[in-house]
Amino acid sequence: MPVEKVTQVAQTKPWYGALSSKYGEALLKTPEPGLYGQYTYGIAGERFFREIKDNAKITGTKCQKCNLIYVPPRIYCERCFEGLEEWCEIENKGEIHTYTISWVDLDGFRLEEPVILALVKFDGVYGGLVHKVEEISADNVKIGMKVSAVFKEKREGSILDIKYFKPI
Amino acid sequence: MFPKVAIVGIGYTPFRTITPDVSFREMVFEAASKAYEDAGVHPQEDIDSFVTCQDDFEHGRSIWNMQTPDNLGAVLKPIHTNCGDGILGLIDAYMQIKSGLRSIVAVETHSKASNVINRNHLIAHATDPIYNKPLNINPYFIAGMEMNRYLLETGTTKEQCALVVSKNKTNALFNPLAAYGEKITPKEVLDSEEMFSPLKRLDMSPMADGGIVMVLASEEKAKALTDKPIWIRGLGWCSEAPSLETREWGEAVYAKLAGEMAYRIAGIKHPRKQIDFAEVDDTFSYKEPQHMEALKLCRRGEAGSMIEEGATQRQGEFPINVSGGSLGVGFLVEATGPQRVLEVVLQLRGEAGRRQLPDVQVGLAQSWRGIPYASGAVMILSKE
Amino acid sequence: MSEKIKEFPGTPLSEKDIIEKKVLFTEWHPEFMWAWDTGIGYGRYFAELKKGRIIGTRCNKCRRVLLPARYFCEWCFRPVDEWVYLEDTGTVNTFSIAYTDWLARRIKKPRIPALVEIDGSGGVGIMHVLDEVDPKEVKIGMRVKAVWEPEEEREGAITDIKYWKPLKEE
Amino acid sequence: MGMRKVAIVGAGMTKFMRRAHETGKELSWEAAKIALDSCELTLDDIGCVVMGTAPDAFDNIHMKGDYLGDGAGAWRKPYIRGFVGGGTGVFVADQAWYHVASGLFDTCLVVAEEKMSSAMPHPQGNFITCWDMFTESPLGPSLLWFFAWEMNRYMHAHGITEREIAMVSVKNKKNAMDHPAAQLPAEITVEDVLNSEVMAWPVKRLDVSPTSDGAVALVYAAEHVAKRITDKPVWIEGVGWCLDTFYVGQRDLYYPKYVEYAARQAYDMAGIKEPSKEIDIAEPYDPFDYKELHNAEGLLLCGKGEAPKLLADGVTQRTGRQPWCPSGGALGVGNAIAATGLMKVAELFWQLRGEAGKRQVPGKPKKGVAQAWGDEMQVGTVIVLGI
Repeated sequence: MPVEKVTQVAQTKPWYGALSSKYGEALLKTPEPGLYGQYTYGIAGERFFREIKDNAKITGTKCQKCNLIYVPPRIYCERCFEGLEEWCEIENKGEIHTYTISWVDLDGFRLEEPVILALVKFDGVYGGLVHKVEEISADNVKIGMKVSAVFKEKREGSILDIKYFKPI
Repeated sequence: MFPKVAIVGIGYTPFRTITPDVSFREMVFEAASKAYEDAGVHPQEDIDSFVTCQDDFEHGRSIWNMQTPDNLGAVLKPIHTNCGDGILGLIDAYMQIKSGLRSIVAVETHSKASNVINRNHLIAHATDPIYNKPLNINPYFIAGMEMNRYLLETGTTKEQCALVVSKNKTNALFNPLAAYGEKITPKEVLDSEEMFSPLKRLDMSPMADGGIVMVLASEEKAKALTDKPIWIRGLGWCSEAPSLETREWGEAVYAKLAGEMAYRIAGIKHPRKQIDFAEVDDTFSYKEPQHMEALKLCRRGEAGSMIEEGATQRQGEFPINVSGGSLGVGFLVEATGPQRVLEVVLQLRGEAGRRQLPDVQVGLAQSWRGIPYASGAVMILSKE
Repeated sequence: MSEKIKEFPGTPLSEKDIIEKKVLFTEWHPEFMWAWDTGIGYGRYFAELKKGRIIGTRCNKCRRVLLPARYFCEWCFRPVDEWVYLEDTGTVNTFSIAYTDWLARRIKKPRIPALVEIDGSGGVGIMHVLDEVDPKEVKIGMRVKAVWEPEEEREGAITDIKYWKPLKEE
Repeated sequence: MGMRKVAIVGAGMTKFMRRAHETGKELSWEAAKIALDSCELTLDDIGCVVMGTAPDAFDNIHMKGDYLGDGAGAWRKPYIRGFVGGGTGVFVADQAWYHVASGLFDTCLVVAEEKMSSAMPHPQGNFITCWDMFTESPLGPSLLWFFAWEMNRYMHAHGITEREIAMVSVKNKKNAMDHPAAQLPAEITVEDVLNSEVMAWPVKRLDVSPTSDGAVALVYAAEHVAKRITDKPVWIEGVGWCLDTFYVGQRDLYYPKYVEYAARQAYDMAGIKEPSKEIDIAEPYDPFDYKELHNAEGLLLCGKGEAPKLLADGVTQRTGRQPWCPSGGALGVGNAIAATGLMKVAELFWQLRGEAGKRQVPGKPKKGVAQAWGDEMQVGTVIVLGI
């Protein structure tokens, strides 16, 4: 005869756990350090972000075989798998390929001011950059709109060195 | 060489918003017990191999795979995990049987989505750590961007997407397994809060818990086990570019290529004519028309009008998501695809109760991996 | 063709490269949490630990005790038939003396993790730690007894047992 | 049973490193590209891709299989990521086999990647999120507890000494001296191992393999295609995998029954009756030195508790009758979990083709077995190759 199932809500009790900087606190009940991820930029990413950091320039790599320029740059072509070694500079002038207006933040709370997020594609480039769009109201954003990246003054080599994209 | 493969047993729990009465292990046990009973097999004695589908962090565990054998009665048996939608598990089982290595394989997927406290952070953790994650934004923006581009390229409207929500939630009222059945008007959908414009709150499928287990068998075993095998006629799966920057935004390329592969294997030239109904992914409302077009159930740009004309209604000429889809049943994470296959099996067996479609012979189930990736799978099943 | 591959690709970095920021990198501190449903078996197991008791379940078909308590027998694949209280004494099945913690950091006082076969279970072990014993004295087959947290501090968790100490048998 | 014959026709790998500059995608591409080049195929020739990569917690990316897709050559292709914890590397070799054997595909690219250095503060820390979240993780266990328990139990059951076991570490690190991609090749002595710092008795620092970043790739082809590509195909003759119960207290750790069950599947399929005689080379999984012996017993290469004697007699040296881990194994080449499993399969491929260079086992070996182990002392994955 099977043992009894849970039939009372009062009997249920979840067990909490985390994978966060509060890991130890939540689970081991000690102020332990947390687990986190550390990601090197890789061969292509290193050079791409060095250019952004040092020269505020967007660069890409070119696949001769497929005649594609990758932004973000890659050391390989995802289509033909050839190694890519030819680098080129990309003009800081792109076009909104698609966008959304996000009314919710990462924690799920509603934002007072919505954020415009877009995929910006550059002329003749396979790929683009996903980033925020500012200096324009949400009602006026359009797919196809020309935008350019606004760089920070003090740059560290990160996607956040681009503050946002703004309409040209 | 290459025996035919059939689904010979299905087991499932109802899909609920929360399931505090059972652990995920007990939930899987319930679904598995039902499936084994349905197929008339014992896991230790009869089943050759087991497949589960789950991502580690869905459970907050680093190697979730280690917790799988006991729940399926698969201790000291071949069992493995595929990290992807459950249809990949069915495909995997299919290949194991086709190769001649196994005769009977069980496939398990389940969702305990209610146990994840902050899903946004979890999904953000799946985005590219160098180019996307540092923006620290809610990852569902990807759906909003995709919807925007899709609507622009095809001329599909928000109103047509709202009709999908209304249809699927109404369908779910007829499905005793579904958690989100509601009589809801397209206007209510359009009036719901803006989330990731043009995506609104009711355009997004809410989460649900539940477990699904299926037993697959080779032709010889299938005929011995059951008098109502459901045959796998075609299958396909595909990954589009994982990076947000290089993928196609207006078109579901993964579904198109997976569909082409499945049609090729099944020998289907005219999907709309040769298939009777379909369960396609509708994680977000716009995904249903996008996937209908990718699967060639209509021409590109025509899904919206097909929906408006009522062709995809339960009583329509080509019913889509009679089960209620993700919008009506709830998003079951990796179990989403198997829920579609489950519906197709129930319909083909004639066991779909009040939502039973008359005279159906061939059905299609399709899945999408979900935000932030662009991969998916297709499976075509038939009675004969 | 290993012998034909002239140069294996790969660019090793040293820890110094990271610390001195010779290469670019980014970090992400995930903030996600779970509330796992304990369900039928573990729900009762924890409730009993809070009361200072170890409970398992028994399958009447294969006559095995399942520990930690579970709702179904994985071998017979059927629900278990009864709850069984077990002793809070046991035998060390195997053990280690750990000088590092879970983050691979050295610790001053070594911990003694052990698999303890619980009396009454027919030799089923659970993971726990030993204490009140000189690490040199620990042996496989040693008899041990649970040391519980005071009743008011128990919260229905495996840590309600503080540790296991040697059992002096008369 | 009349199964379709499947061969390995190409292999490639990256160096194994403690920290790679490359991203996981780049590592995958480097390995996959070399594998394709080695058999003069292009991505267009590949029907499907199988990815093997162990927990998401290492690369620290949720759904990392999907993330790695383009690097592994999966762009707009059928792509599956198989996963059985630490046993993944050899499992995906099995999984790729049935992709081709099913008749759905004529070629398959299988890639295994791991970038453990992304897991901070230490890759080992992530194991705390592996164990049972209810009854184990709250005790703060380290990965080493389990290995130490198992090693202790193994030694206790057969009266084996730490000294006997340490020879595995000496052998494998020395074998790795000849592997150009190895991370930790070294000439060490048994005394070095015994005197190295105790981490979790009986496990000492030199008993343990390092954490690594790296990737390995293989190219599979069906018989009719393989014969066009190469005149030296290496056939996949047997596959097997098996998982034991999750509950560690219900297993006796002294013997890996799950490895035996997996091995028996593979041997049956390959028609091998006496593995100890018929197998020419073995690559048992050796994340810890005792593990090689433990796993080799599971692989039925010798009786229970007899592995240390074979080791002591030199049988398992590269020049011995049945070399174990001629590559250098996880202890010498590095332990990039899934990638290490597949590295073992790649090693067999090179050895059976006679292309292993300085590592070449003498006497034209004809049959090899590779094995990986994983999860909480639960998984055995096995593949048998032959020419």
